Amino acid sequence: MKKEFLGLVKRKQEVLSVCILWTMVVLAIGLMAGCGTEKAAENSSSQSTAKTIIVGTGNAYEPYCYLDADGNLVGYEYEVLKAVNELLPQYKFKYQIYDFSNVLLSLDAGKIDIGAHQYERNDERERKYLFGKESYTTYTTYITVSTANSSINSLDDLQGKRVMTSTGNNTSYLLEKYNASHADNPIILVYVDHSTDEEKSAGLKNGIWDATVMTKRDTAKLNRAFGNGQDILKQVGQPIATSQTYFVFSKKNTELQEAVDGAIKQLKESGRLAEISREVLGDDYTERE
Amino acid sequence: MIEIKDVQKSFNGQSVLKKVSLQVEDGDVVAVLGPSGSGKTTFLRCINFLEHADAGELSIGPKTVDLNRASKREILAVRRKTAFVFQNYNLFNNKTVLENIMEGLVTARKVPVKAAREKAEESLVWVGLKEKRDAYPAQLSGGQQQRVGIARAVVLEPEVILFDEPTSAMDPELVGETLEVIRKVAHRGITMIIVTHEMSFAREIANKVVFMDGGVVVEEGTPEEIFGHPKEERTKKFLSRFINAESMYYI
Amino acid sequence: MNGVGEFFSWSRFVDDIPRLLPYLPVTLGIVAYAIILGVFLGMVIALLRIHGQWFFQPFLRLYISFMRGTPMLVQILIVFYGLPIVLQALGIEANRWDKIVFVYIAFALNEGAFLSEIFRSSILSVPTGQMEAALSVGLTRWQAYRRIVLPQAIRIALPSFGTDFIALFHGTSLAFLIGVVDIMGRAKTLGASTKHALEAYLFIALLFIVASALLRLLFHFLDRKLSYT
Amino acid sequence: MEFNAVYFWESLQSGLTYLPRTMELTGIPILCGFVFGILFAVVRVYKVSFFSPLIAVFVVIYQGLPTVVALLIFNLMFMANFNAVSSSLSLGITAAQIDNIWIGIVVLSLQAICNIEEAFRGAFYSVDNGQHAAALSVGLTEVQTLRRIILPQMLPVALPMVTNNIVGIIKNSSIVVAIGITEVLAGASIPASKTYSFLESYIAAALIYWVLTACVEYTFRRIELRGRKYRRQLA
Repeated sequence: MKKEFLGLVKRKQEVLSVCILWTMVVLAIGLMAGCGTEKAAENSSSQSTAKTIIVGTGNAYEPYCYLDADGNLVGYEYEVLKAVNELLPQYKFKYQIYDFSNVLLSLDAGKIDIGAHQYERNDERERKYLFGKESYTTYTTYITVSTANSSINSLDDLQGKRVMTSTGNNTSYLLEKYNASHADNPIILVYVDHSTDEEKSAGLKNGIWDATVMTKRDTAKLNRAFGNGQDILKQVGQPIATSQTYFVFSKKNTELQEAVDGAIKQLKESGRLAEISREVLGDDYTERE
Repeated sequence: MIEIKDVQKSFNGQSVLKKVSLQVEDGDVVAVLGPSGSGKTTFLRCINFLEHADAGELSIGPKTVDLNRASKREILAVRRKTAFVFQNYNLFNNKTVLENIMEGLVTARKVPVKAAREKAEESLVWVGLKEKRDAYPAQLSGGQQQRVGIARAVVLEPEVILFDEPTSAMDPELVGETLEVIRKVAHRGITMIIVTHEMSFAREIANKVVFMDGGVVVEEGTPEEIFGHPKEERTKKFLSRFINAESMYYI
Repeated sequence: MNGVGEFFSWSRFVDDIPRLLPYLPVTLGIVAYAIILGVFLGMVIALLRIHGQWFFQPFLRLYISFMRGTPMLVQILIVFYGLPIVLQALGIEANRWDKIVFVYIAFALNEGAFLSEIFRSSILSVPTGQMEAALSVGLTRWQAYRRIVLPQAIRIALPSFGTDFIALFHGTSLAFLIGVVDIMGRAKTLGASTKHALEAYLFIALLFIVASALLRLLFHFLDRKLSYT
Repeated sequence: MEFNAVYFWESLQSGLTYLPRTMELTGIPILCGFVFGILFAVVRVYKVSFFSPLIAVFVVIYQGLPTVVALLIFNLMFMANFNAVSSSLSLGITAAQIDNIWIGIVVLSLQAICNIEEAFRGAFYSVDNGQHAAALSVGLTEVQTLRRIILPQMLPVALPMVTNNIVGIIKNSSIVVAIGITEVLAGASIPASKTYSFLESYIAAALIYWVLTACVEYTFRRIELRGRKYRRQLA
């Protein structure tokens, strides 16, 4: 018995080392395959003449780009791009989700072909990226404060106050520009890159931040979720920015940009874009607010 | 026949072995004596390439290797013809007694596991540790560990077994059982080179005694010659100190 | 208006569980890749550190020092954006690889550095007599390593390896910061779609606490089981 | 995408201006860690009833919690509940008056306390039992024994682990970007929000952390060597 056992132990050691070896081989192959899939997909689709386009979008910005209860990517950006892709059979859109601060960076790095995360134009961005010519949403932002706050009514009232924003977004850009010309008493910008909606509403309600800047529909969303039937946030003053959002491309990719623009134009003319907006966002935000 | 010629070795510029040579006939039991620091352990380790000699030659049978410029294959070949018994036993801590003895047979000599196990078990009976076959080294006394160490060397059936002060790390009451086993090895007619401080044991078991001091062989001869009529002054001085100490020990 | 009622409810907590658990394999995948590749890399580096030529040493030391001295988060980001540039120079187009591949690589590189130090010190703490004895019975150096020295070194490394393993497991929760949807990332996206992240975070906290405690137990058990003294 | 030295330099400068914040985020936790960590270790070694198991449970739970998760939970709890708690205790402070760096400091402090407690407890057990008995036998009190015999012997054992912990705390402090505290990492990425040169920012941040941790390791190695020399002289 004992002898058998010893033999078994020896064999077991060997079996173990063989197992380890194979696990490593399999993992290595898996890794290669993981790296290779995108390429492989590209190759096979180029045979069927549809070029794979990687779209980079966010995963936590409801209702534009987020994951539903089952973990699938859904939202306005996705629906619009799906409709665009239907009009452009020469392309096949694939989606990669990123944290907001990493989308444009990934475009820069060549990891993606289209950035879709409610991007507005500004000079700095246009210097580096190619913006679409056709907008697909209007994006009018207002100063947003707690309903209990009555002292803030305009941009100038924000001087010396704490305003929550995140790195790389257009609000930060505008407020930084404002600060550059009001260096004596600047707005205190608090950059929070990974905030959840809970943090936003709790932070504003409890005075962690005095204000932030967002669209009417985003404010309404937070009030619905956390207000228990009452409004906890309100918007004040004139719009901070009235702008449109565009898809973003890398500088040299004019061909893709023109194709997508053409498709958006078609969607606008056919009324399909407005329809998507009403379905997903609750109203038509494609032309004006 | 084993012949070691002109081994030289220095550590950090300090010469430890200065042209040491030794001839060992088949079946010889050679005892290497000498004060600590005389280079006897280093000499033994050079033979097994555990220490890299600066110069020297080693012949085992017809084959001769340069101790300084031996290739990897030559070193391995020498090691497979020799076995080593360590001062601090050096049993494989992660292996049982039986596995310790089988390791060299199975892995180095490619003996089939079944045959190796039979041989190992036989050797365990022989050193009187049959019941400890599945124990780990940490569970054994020093004397028992050294007996396993000897069994591990003997099963390899080497041309020569090198003993490096096999009993000097042991409690005194365990020395006897270990020497008994070494005696049994000697009676088997296996060639051995033993570095030891056990004078009376060396006198009893060896047919050739080498006295080393300061990195050179001072004197060599039969036990009667060295112990009975030492010629060199250094040998006399060394032996007198030891014989006195040993006889006192036996009182 | 009570703050707690507004932000925490047990029913949402329960609802979140089935939505989070399917993403646990993503987290475990990162751990698996990091550990297996890390053990391999760590072993190679440890052996190179002990036996390698002198000119390797400064590079290896620099590598280990960087991996040990900079935040994991920064390392993930640098691998994510920097590695494709390095690979491009070698003619490999890595930009379109899946995000998760970069996470695997980042964690494996980091693990490799940490494990190499653990392995190195445990290999060095195996008495030299063990190697000598193995050589004396005729084993080759490689055989001696594989059969005598490494098994003992692994045994010595086990407790530190356990601590490191738990730290790695915790570290994976950073992958969501580049948008990888592991269990942490899922909690964040759940927060976005349901407007309530607290319940999901608490569940993850609970999961990590229980898993860490189990891992500790497992390593404690292994430590006793593998003891040969 | 290529490496731009000018952007890198900008990021490095911007990151360095936030170095004091990182110092604050690591210095206070390390201080707390030493004070309470050693205290808690003593409580556990001497098995003080009630407190000892309490600390044991706390350590297991808190060490099981990844830093990010702890930060997110603490932050949310703070934002949602601080005002209610404050007014019920009539502290007269609102959440707005408290810099959120304190959330980071609290989270990291608790972690430092747990880690340093574990390191010191391990070191306590490494001191030979005979030392304790011998000290008592020559008439030292329990406190004298601890202060004059046990602590000096365990410090060299604890030091390498404590060094590791301190390096860990410095590195972990970067995770506070998850709740919007601006320190070295976030500071270094501020220029990038305009220029989108994040890679340069991250490398700049890595460099600052690297130098910082290397300094810590160097200092502690010197202390360690000195301690060892002292021990050898004694022996």
